Amino acid sequence: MRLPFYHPSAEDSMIELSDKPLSFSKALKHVRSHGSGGIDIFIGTVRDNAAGRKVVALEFEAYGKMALLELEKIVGHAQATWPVEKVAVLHALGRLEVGGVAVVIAVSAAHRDAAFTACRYIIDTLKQTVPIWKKELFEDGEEWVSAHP
Amino acid sequence: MRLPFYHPSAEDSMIELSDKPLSFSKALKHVRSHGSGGIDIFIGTVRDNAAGRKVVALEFEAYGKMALLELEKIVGHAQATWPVEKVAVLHALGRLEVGGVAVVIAVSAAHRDAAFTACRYIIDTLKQTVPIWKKELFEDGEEWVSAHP
Amino acid sequence: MTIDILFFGIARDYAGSRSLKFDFPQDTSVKLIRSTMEQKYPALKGLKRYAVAVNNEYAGDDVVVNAGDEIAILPPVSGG
Amino acid sequence: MTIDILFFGIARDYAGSRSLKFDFPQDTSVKLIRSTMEQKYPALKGLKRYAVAVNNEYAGDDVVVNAGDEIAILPPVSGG
Repeated sequence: MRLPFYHPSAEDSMIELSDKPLSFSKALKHVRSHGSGGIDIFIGTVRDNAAGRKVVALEFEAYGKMALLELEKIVGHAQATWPVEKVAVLHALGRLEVGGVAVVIAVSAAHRDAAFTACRYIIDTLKQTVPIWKKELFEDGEEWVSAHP
Repeated sequence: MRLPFYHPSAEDSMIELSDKPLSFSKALKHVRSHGSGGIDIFIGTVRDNAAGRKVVALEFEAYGKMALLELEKIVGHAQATWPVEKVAVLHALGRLEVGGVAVVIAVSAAHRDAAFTACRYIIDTLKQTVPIWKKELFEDGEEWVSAHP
Repeated sequence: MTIDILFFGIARDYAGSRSLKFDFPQDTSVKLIRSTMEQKYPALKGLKRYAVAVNNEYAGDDVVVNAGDEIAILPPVSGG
Repeated sequence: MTIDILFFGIARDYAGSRSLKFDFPQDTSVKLIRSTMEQKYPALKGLKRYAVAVNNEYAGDDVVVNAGDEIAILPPVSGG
């Protein structure tokens, strides 16, 4: 499969995995609508340390087809559970330096409660079920995150 | 007082009331840091309807000095309560058309839980205590929001 | 003493001005300011509620006002 | 029957390849795939856990695999 992977989307949701820098304004543009009063956006960025060790960069890889399917389930569940208008989920693949944007999740809704709740649900569930892996690159080594007990 | 009002800020927080379009990327830029792994951003936008009535535009006014002081209290409380890195609060004044951005609240933190919780606290409390008022302009009239029982 | 009172939102519509001067006795309380304003602008009593700020702080009824203080009448806020 | 197995994350490091072909009997279950993989790549047993996907769905031990199915070995995910 070639990057980026595009979700064959319902018009209310945009799901994308990409090895290009994530376009934050693209996500915002997607979710803005005249019916929405609140937008919540979560942005995951690369932190310069992990458990006290200095991080140089992260490397992300995905099982692309399945990752899109899992994201589709998550977004579909959010749309069925809370009164949200539009959802955008962008996830980066490949190497990201410290400060880089790994994930952008944007949710618009008529009222803010649904936007906050659905956005939080999506990032929490993404981290549990979507087949994406990250490797931390340290000055003196590297490590797949969460692999070992 | 002239617009925009700038908060005489601690470097970790940016608070601003402005009659110019809010710069969303300015808020994001302020809160990004190498120590943060998660950023939550709330964006309040002008909805095209209110209680079934078609909204044409909103007009915001503020008691500028006091609004900044109240926002400073809210942000200070958030910073003292949750482990957040940086906070930006931008609020628009004057007339906004449907789809316009009324408020941007951005919070960065090492971990996402603090970012979500603090962002939600700030918008919820802002709506309760900060002396800013909005008037809804309808096709056939206007109304100060929340004024009457 | 002369006290400047600021009016915001719908209260400004009621007062017809953003800022007006009023004459009050020494040791005037917020309570007296409220009742005086309600007498002058009875529509205030129709609001869901309204607050009084003294020098940029929300002030309870017992707060005493001094010459030079900045007083503001604040209808229910609706920012965000 | 020949089955393609995909390896991701640290499992790819263990297998030394993103995709390998294996020979399995008819009616092979996910359980048998797991034990075979653990025998070939004992490091899998040192993981916090790992999942098996069949045709892009998480699959429990009882799921039976058919020729042509796409199987994947998924270490603990860490996206976001």
